[in-house]
Amino acid sequence: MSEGLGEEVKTNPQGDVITAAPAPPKEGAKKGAAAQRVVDPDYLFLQAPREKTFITGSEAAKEAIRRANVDVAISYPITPQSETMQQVGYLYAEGYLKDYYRGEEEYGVMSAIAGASRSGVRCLTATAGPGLMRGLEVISSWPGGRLPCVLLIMCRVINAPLAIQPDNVELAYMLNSGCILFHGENQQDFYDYSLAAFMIGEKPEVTLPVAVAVDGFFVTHARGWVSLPAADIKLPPRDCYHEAVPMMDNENPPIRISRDAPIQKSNFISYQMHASWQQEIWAAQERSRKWISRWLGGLVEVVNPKAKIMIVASGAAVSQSREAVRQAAEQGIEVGLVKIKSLRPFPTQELIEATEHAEKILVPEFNYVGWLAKEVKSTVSRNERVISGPRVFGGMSMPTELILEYILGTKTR
Amino acid sequence: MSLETVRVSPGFEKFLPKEYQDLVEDGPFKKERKVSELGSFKEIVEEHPMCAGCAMTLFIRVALVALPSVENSVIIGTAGCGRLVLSQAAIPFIYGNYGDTNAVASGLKRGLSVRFKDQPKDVIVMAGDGGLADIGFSAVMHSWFRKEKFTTVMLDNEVYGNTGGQESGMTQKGMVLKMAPNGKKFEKMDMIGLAKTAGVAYIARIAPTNPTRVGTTIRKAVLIAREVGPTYIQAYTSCNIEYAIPTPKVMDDAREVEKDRYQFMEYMTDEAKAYWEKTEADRRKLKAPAEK
Amino acid sequence: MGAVDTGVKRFNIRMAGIGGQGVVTASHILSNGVIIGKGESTLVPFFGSEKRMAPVESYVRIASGKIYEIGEIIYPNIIMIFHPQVITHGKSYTMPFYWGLKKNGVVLINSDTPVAMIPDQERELREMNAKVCYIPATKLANDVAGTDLATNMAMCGAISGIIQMPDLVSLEQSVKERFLGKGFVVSGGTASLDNVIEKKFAKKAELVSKNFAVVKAAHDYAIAQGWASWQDQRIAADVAANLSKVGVN
Amino acid sequence: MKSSNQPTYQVLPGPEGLLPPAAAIMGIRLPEEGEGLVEGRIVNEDEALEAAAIAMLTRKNPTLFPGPLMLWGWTEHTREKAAPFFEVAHEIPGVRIIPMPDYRPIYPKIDPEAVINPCHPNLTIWHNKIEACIFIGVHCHFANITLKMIRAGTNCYTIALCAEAGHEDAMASVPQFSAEKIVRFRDALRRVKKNGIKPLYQGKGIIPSGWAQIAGLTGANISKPEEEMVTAGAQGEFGHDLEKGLDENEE
Repeated sequence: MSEGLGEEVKTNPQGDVITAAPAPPKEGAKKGAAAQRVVDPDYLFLQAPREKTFITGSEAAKEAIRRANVDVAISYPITPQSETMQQVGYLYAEGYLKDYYRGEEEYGVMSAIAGASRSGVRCLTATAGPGLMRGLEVISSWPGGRLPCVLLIMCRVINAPLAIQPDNVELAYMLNSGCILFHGENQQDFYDYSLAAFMIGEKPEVTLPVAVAVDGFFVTHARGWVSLPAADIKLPPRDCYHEAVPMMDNENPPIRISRDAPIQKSNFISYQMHASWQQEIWAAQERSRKWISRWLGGLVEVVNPKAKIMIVASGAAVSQSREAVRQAAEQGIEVGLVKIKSLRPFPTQELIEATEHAEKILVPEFNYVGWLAKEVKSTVSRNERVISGPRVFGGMSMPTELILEYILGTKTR
Repeated sequence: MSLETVRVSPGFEKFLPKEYQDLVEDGPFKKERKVSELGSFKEIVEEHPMCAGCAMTLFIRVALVALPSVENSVIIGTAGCGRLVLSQAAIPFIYGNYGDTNAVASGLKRGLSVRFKDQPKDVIVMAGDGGLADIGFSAVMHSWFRKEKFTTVMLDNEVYGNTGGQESGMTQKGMVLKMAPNGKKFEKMDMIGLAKTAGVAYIARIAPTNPTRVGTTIRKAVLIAREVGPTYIQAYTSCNIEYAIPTPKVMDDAREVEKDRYQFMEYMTDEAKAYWEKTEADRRKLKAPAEK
Repeated sequence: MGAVDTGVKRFNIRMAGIGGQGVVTASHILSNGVIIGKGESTLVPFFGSEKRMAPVESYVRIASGKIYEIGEIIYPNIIMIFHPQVITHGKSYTMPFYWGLKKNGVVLINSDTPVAMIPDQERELREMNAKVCYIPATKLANDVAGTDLATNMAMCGAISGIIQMPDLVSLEQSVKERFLGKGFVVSGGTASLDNVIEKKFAKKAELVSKNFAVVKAAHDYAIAQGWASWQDQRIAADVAANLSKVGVN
Repeated sequence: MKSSNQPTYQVLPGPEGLLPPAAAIMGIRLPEEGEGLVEGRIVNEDEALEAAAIAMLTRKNPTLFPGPLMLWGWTEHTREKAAPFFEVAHEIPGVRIIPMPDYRPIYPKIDPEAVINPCHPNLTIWHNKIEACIFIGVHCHFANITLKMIRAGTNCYTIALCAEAGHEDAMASVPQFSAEKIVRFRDALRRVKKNGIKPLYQGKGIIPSGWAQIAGLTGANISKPEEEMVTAGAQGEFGHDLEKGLDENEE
């Protein structure tokens, strides 16, 4: 699902932040992988000393994977994701992963991830926009299969006409997939969320796939400050016999495993099994809250909690909102901000509490349909307070001035 | 290690239903069973909902007996009749999405290879002609081109049986079926030719007329896949319902079709041939002293 | 709980030039220079194909405090035009070239002489109270380094003279890192341009010093023109302009 | 979210209706090590064990449902748990042991006296009129879907003794259930009896269930099922008749 570029084009379409030439694995790099030691997730996420680096989102994801003790990664190119899985490929060449290949297309990749996850290994893939759409049939079956894999999503336009620009309407589809879904604001989040995703998804009471989304280009190809712990520590390996379902390795009971049991009987109670199965997926999402709170500091972050005007945003819209909050402050207007880190599970209670006092709730978004505004409207009381906007789409930037206009009420739609 | 999963925890023996007790005591786990012994021991296939007299069922029963290491095998299927039996077998069975078998198998096999370095794990795809040649075509071809080390068995009934009898790519040209009201317009897909092109290490075409031969073919395919590369068996497993074959005539039909267009055919790459000859020689050597 | 900085110095720069001029490289050097000088900066290269002689844009945010927002800059307060053809031949993704410029902004144009604009454009720039500065960047590059490939260096030097960020020491370090490496990632096209430059200069060190000489010459030119004083007059006006734009006072 | 306040939802024996919500969705949180859940409330472990003990001793047709991780001695760890499991069984007069050997949809019909299956667990509960049961050694996913279906359609008091994090959908649950904790549960059974809880049934021993067990394959000390056990459970409390649905195999 990548674009063909004209012959005359000598550079990547995204400008020169992209690595064009593969960096051959350096001698001694293998040592780097071999020298890594397993540490407690609490240490890696919360306690290990960190150093600031100025890197792209793709590089931040790479640093997360370097420390994630991933066994198998499967890639397929699509802009703006390709950069990340290429970097993961270099990690494989350097010995940080045990297997890695480029799959046939996203349906095949997502299916292969399902197979790999059932074998008991820790696995990873990433996609963007149209690739996510192509893989969605399979991705939607991961939660029911109780497959704790990690999917990175670099949001990109999915509607015709074809475009590679950031637009996160694809997350509207992910919201109902049953996957745990985080939406990172910046490069730092992409590192933190991606790494924590493995441990959260693999908790026995959770056992679910975790998707970590960021807005393409804005995060993947731009550089930002990322605090990283040392590269010589990594997560414990996947502990597959302590999960919600048996592994398909013929090494653990029962011997008859049809883990994805087809509904074979035609009476209400076997359909009820499917119903109960679905309820269990969403119940498992609830159980992940504890771990999201522990490792990502909560499902939300609140800025200026007492402000009468509150912005609710996720992903890159949070960054735009922070600047709008600053600009508003310069004009003597206090504006608050609720950053939603986790879209699934959704921070229902947190959002109600953070906005209960607000007179006006703005929901800026990078998509046409306003999926977050719909979520917010169905969550808060007196939802006439919710102004669904501003919104930009099709890859447009969101000027902070636009948010300011909504804050000041000079614009409401 | 894996046989531990068919070991009953002390004290629970008498609380297990009889079929499980039989499976533990008289199944293919403690002792390797031959195809010729079929009927004299507890098979891993339990009661299933397949149509009476179905050739596919017979083929699957035989194939499951012939697995070289049933306790180290995992089977992957997709929507279709075959999974109705496979999901009742005492072997881990993955029933995924439509047409995903060979992609799932690729990931599974690689994952198992990462985890079990010294214990070969056999991954076998068993799916229908629709699942493999139509909806799963891309995944099948790419798994072959990538030289993924697992076996693909096509249960070719030349029709979408489970959805009620629609034309598939493997249907013969001219057949009038649902969704082909004027007869199928193009030839049966040459999956065997495609397998050769893709470099599949061992390819066989077979009808279920000779159970022993089905057994040796399966065994060969699984062992070669373990060591050399992808293997493919295309098995004629008629649908007596959609093709209106009277139940007592199912094997007659198999023999006729075999004679006409489904002759037994085997193909091996040089590498597979060398491996198989060595394996057979080793086996004879091992057997020799015992026979004296 | 997060915190939000207020009262920061902030420049939002849009660079426009044509493929091969090193516009994106200039944005990296400028941005990295600010970071070396302990400021904050982010950049967004134009997401499109960069064909030789085709229009190119790049965006840089520079601040004395934290930068939150991302994405292309739609309303810049500084515009850098690397080639007069951007204006005269319309080699630009933004038409007219100053579209989106905030009131009291700066337009820095690489041209030896003022570019002939249509009267409407001149009027609009006047109405926006834009400070238009002409810098003979290509001429400076040829005179000082003997190659027009250093035009982008002159543009970097001039803008640092105007906004006083980054300072010259940091900018020099940034130029060094650009050519001597510090994990600087370049695209294939940019790498081949480097080869051309390297052929002209015998040694890498000389390459750095010549490039920096261009930076400094342009910086000094800007100072000599008195462009730096723009800041004192404009910052307050800029805030006021923001306020009027959103309709409050 | 801090869950210092106990949620209002209670996890009680049903039948709760066609499709009750998952307890986790209703705000029920899992216990930590050293704690347990009783009817959705976090309590200390002993309290949870005693609640489970009382239910098993005083409700009709108590049954143990050992799952694959209990039945199959695939690790030393599993085999260790077998002996204390039977010690627990012998503390519950009139108990049945009905296994859940695997999770496949059993075809064509199950023998509800011999086996329980996660695809249709209530067939076993209804048929045997089980009003208290313990799941142990069932993978969490299958335990959860089973527990919800039982709560929906039966009046059975469910207990989940879980080797992992525990189960909100059971009326009583204790997490991290090791061999040592099974022994603690045996002690809890003894303790509540000593403290005056009068078991519903008399005597000692496991009631045979299923044709395999009834056929005399069992060496257990069989005490004759009492009349009351066979007729136990008001008819009206047991859910619904089976209905014919769509073609079972169509995809």
